[in-house]
Amino acid sequence: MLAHLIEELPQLIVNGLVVGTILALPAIGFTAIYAVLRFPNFTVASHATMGAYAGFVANVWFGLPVLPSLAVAFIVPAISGLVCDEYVLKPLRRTSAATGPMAAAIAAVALTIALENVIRFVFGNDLRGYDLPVYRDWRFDLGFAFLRVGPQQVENAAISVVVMAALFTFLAFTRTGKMMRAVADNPMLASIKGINAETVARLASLIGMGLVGVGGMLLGLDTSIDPLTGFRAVLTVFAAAVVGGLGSIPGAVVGAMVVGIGEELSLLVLDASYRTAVGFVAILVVLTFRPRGILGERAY
Amino acid sequence: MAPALPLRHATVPPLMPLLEVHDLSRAYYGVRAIDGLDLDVASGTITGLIGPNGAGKTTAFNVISGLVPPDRGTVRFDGTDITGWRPDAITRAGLVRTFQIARGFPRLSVLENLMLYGAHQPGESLPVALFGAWGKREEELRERAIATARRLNLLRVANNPASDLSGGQKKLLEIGRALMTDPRMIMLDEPIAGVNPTLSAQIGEHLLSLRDEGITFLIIEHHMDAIARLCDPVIVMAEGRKLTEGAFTAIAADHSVQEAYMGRRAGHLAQPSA
Amino acid sequence: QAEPIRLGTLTPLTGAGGPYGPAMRKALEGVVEAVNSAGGVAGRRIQLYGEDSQTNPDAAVRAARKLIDVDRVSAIMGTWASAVTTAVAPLCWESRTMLFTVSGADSITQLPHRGYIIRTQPNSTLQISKLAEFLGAQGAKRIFILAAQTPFALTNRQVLEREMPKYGGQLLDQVIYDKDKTVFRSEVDQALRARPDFIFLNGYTPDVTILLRELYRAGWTGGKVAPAYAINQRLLDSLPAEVTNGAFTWAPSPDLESPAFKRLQTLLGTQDPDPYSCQTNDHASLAALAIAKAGAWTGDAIRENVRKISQGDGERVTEVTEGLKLLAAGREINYAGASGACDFTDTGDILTCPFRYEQAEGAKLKTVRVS
Amino acid sequence: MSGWLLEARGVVAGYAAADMILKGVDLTVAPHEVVAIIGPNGAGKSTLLKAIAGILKPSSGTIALDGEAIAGRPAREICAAGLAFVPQEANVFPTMSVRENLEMGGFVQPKETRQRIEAIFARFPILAEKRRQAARTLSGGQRQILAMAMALMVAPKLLLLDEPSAGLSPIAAEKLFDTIRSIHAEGTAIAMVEQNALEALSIATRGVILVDGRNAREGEAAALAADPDVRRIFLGG
Amino acid sequence: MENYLVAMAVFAGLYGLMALGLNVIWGMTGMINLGLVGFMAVGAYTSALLTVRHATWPIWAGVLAATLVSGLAGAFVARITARLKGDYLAIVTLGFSEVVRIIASNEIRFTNGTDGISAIPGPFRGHVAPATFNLLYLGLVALALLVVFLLCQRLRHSPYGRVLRAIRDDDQVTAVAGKPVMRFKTEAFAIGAAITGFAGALYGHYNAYIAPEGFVPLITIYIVLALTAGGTGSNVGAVVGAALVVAFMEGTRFVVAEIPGLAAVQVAAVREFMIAALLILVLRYRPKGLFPEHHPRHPIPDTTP
Ligand SMILES: Nc1ncnc2c1ncn2[C@@H]1O[C@H](COP(=O)(O)OP(=O)(O)OP(=O)(O)O)[C@@H](O)[C@H]1O
Ligand SMILES: Nc1ncnc2c1ncn2[C@@H]1O[C@H](COP(=O)(O)OP(=O)(O)OP(=O)(O)O)[C@@H](O)[C@H]1O
Ligand SMILES: [Mg+2]
Ligand SMILES: [Mg+2]
Repeated sequence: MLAHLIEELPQLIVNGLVVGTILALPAIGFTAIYAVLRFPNFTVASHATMGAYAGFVANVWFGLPVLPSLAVAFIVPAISGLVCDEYVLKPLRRTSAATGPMAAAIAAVALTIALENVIRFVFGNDLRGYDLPVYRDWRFDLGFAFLRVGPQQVENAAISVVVMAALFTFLAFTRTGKMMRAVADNPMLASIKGINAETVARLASLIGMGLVGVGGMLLGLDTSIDPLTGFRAVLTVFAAAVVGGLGSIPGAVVGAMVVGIGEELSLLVLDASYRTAVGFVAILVVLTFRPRGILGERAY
Repeated sequence: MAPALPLRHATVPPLMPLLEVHDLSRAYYGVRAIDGLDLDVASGTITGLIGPNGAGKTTAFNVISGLVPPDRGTVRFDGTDITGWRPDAITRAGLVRTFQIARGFPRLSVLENLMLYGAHQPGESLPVALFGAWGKREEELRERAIATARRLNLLRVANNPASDLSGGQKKLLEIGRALMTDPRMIMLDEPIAGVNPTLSAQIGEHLLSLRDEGITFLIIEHHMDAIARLCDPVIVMAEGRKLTEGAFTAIAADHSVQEAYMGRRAGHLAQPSA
Repeated sequence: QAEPIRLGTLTPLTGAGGPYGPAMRKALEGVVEAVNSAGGVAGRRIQLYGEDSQTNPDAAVRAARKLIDVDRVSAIMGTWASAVTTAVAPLCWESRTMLFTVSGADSITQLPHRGYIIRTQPNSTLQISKLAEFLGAQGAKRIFILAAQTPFALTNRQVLEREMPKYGGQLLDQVIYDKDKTVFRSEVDQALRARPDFIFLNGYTPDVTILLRELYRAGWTGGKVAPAYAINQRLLDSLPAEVTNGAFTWAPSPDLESPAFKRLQTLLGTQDPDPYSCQTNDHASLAALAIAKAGAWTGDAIRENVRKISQGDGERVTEVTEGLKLLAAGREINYAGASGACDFTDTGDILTCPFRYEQAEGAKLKTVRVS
Repeated sequence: MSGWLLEARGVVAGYAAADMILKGVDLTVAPHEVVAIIGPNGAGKSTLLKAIAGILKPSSGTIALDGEAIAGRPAREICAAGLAFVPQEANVFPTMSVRENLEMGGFVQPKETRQRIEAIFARFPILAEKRRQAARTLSGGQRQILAMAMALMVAPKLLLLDEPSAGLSPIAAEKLFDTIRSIHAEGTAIAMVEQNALEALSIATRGVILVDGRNAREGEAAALAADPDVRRIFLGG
Repeated sequence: MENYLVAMAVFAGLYGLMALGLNVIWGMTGMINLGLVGFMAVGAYTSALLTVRHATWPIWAGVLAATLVSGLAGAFVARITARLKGDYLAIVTLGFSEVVRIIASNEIRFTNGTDGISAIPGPFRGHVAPATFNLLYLGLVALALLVVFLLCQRLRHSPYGRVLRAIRDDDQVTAVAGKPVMRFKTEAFAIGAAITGFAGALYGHYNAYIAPEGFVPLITIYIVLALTAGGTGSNVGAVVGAALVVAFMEGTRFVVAEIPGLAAVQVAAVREFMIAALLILVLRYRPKGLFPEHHPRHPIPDTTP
């Protein structure tokens, strides 16, 4: 039993990290928007899907290589996120004093259903895939166990970490970053101090949804592209952001890893079909000890 | 410049303390907000609590009222150790507090805010709410709330949601809510900061009459004339602990208190008026 | 003009069944068009009412209500998810509406449906016995199942466990996964640790896509097999060929030379119509022929007559219009369609049918054998 | 040109369309003047400042800052036009540190930021001590000092203060009023709402009394402070 | 057609019940509950297990047990999430409903797994014509809705409801007001969950079949949208909002049927788009819902001095 455990554990942890890296980018985008606009923008589901499709169109229809395709996967959802926020969600946030921030969050749920169906209308339900090679995993002999790690996943992890570091530095140290946090804290006071809160909100939606889009494309690379690509992942993305602490950029990454590893480790004791359930129980445990997530509710 | 105010209270004979705080401490990430605080509040007094900004007065209230757990120390109310009790239990034991930065129920109307604080409403139990009779008590509470609102000049806005009050009105509502309970003791955190002077004078009168009815007060305030008029004794806090305690005139004459807290002008209050 | 014959479809156009529903619907519409342009059934046009089951029993029940009560259809065709089929079944039999389904769970035909259900999908037991036989022939000794959590996952496992020894093989174990997850690395690891020589991927297209990619990454070179509805042309197009090469699929099938199948290929514009579309194509044909046979278009008429035109000694037809002509001429027919022979037991299950086995090679499916 | 730095005439404003709080208020501030605005709770003092600062759109009336019409323009433009406003409530950024709050206070004049922060830390040592602490965790009085200090991060033409001394200890209040005096001495015009009315009138040049959304009295600060009616009704004396 | 309308009215009524349940938890007390469908499932399964799978209790007893069990489940969830607020509570409750669904799928011996439970009895089903059964059930649901609605109204306007609304605004101050906040939160959660479970049980007995796949988060979303569109905090809003959502879901069917030249999947996409868009429009132009909550006004004596 113990030998069995030692043999499996390293691989399970690696696999958990892989799950985590896939969730991390959309979670960062989600939490970045939360950090500034203070509401859960559930359109991450459809914007991740949109990113996957945008990358698909760039890669397969126009034959672009990965990096330019990723750029397209950033730009299209970024613009869509901006437009959606400007015309649908912002007016609802404005009245939030009376209704609580939930009106905008709930409208976002409706909006994500609408967007998903726009995608379905254009592309149909058929499965798509990128025109990119799949690589065999690297294998390492640890002596007591074999470990396999995928090049694609190492790449995902690198992208997440770089994006997280960049965004974190941006929010913590740059003037624009501080501006964003000021708007998050108190939009009215921000405007009194001469900050253009509207521009800041737009910037947040733009960057946040762009990242979600890139995350969506990476998700598409590992899974499949169909109108539900983002939807299938959204609960876990939301969970990751919450566990890490809503609004905290490093929190999103930590949360993604915790959720990923937690679900994988559950395989040691339970059936794979209970993985989601264990994930949620793990979330509950984390939140019981840290009701505001692992890294609390801080924008940086 | 300030005219002398008549001191309405006689020096209070030593009574059994209603509230006893012993060695109370609480730190936030190394900042010792209160640090070995000892204080007693005698029954039937209006005790003042003054001290520089950041002295730890509000933190002391937070710990005593059960909102923040102490790192160390004990709080006894009416002989019972209430350290670590939940806030609602402490309130029901007869000790109620107000907030320095007004915190009402923004989406409840002013009157509802007041009525909520009323105790002994049987309609707050589920079966009674659904199937029982609570109208009579509700009527009493309403009358009382209206009287309180009238006294605090809030009657005009009584049906408005609390979020739509002016800054001063919110402070008034804070006081009003505390008055709605039938407490043994009320802890007021800067009740008249931001309240119009004429109205604060009236509130002061009211507190005195409540004191005469037997309610004990512990009041944090920075308005020296109000402290002078209402409070005896006065406790001075600094850096998380009690600096000194005594009658206001004595306190105000104390040089170290003047230096650290009162400054030139307030110090005048210590002198008998010309 | 005479009042049209009203038929309903309830395929999954959104939700988890989304990848399949649209083609199923198209295959149905093809039959209706063919019938109508050939003059309808006894001079009546067929009017098709389509609703989306949303792959959700709650939505499906409301949609079925609308089809039954508002559109007054005499048959509902093309339900896919077992939960959807089971949920709408009572509505159908209570209102005497025929239900044609492609759901595979054994439990469906065990419902007290009094003959109102016809299922064109072989039940799990039959399908898996056929699979076991094929795997045996491929020399598979040690089988492992990776299965999505579905109503047939459990039966499948039991049947395979029972059948494999007959062919000298054994079932090692099964991992049931949650098909809405994005990564199945550990599930694949679990399978590989059992050292199988064949892995059976018992899921749907989106999750089987992920599993195939993951198996490739893990360096898997052994055998892999999945239902034909999971590994379809769409899947092959979306993955690099080296990932899918060698994967087997199996599905109930007519003779591949069957004209019905050929026509469906042209209709759907693909070499490889998936088994579900083949079946819904037959749903419409069966309904039309049964109505023609009965000379009435109630659900009861279909129920009474569907077996009369699909099995027995009548003339063998594979095309609905041809069948209608023969029926009009007073002849007996035995319909066999794109999905197979379409012979049904009393409870509505498929009696027997040949199976077609294919293998992916260079992103195309090549038929290995039909038996 | 009227010669007023701020000239608000007939301002009507409120929070709900049907219910106007300000019913035609005038407020004028000359350059180099300190105006104290006093009145009972709920009179509309804060509402008036909000309307001037651009947080609330007046439904009628004119407001001009240094001759430039500002009524109805967004707050950030009014800020850029040279007005600094310290609101009565929610006047700091709670999760940002003291230092970052100050940086945001000087947002429109970033060049001066570093040097002004030093000056502020020298003037209010408590802020220097707490420079890394989140504003949310400050005591009530410390927060009030920070809010005031944020306004000092810019060099405005006009400073609007809503009850700056509320919650300050006597000695801190004294220091605050000294600060206001010295800002005034440097040439900045100030309009402030104060419940600490006697103190306010003692440093103001002019006083304005607002009651129920209307101008009730106006005059030389010393004269108002001495008026027995005013004392009785508004000053509690 | 009438039969269809009756059936949709039944669904609207059941959605309305759940919206009332959500209104107690979220609308009145401010605890976000994205796990609503989980309580619906608990109710539906309890009654189904007791009336057909593991026992043959009479329907009324099954429904009663369902109400109690889901109420207890609600109290349990309230307890374990005591310290959580806002979006953090949202994710845990959402998780609860997923856990319920996963258990229902996997504990096959107990729940029959993804096959679901069929042949759940309905009152007089089989003894009367289907159309009559439909009407009968509508009457039953309407009565249930009326009773629950009246109870909810009574609750809302009672001092109890005032405490709940106070907790929604600031639970710490409510505690300082002397109210045992935990007790209120637990009770409110239990009441809301019980109402939802009650609706779930009725749902099972109406459809005769339940399966784990029928209890997906989408249903929670619909109910949340219904309550928001109707007016969070308002019982009238909850009922009207639910009717509205069902009307949107069904009405769009007939509208999209008129659009020519679209593939089936596009029609389905347009339909779901329209449902979402209509709800967004309601929220956009009536952000407080169609029947905004208003706080009780009390008569005030003359205020002129
Ligand atoms: N949550 C917290 N985190 C860190 N420091 C805190 C926290 N709460 C209070 N403090 C610090 O503790 C000290 C005491 O604060 P407290 O609010 O008790 O002061 P106070 O005496 O009420 O002052 P004031 O008269 O200004 O209201 C202050 O220096 C404050 O910065
Ligand atoms: N956000 C709001 N929505 C609706 N009404 C409001 C709002 N804020 C204030 N009011 C109302 O407007 C009136 C004037 O409020 P204002 O804040 O201007 O008073 P104020 O003179 O500053 O009083 P104070 O000295 O108490 O701060 C009050 O009756 C108040 O109830
Ligand atoms: Mg304080
Ligand atoms: Mg004010």
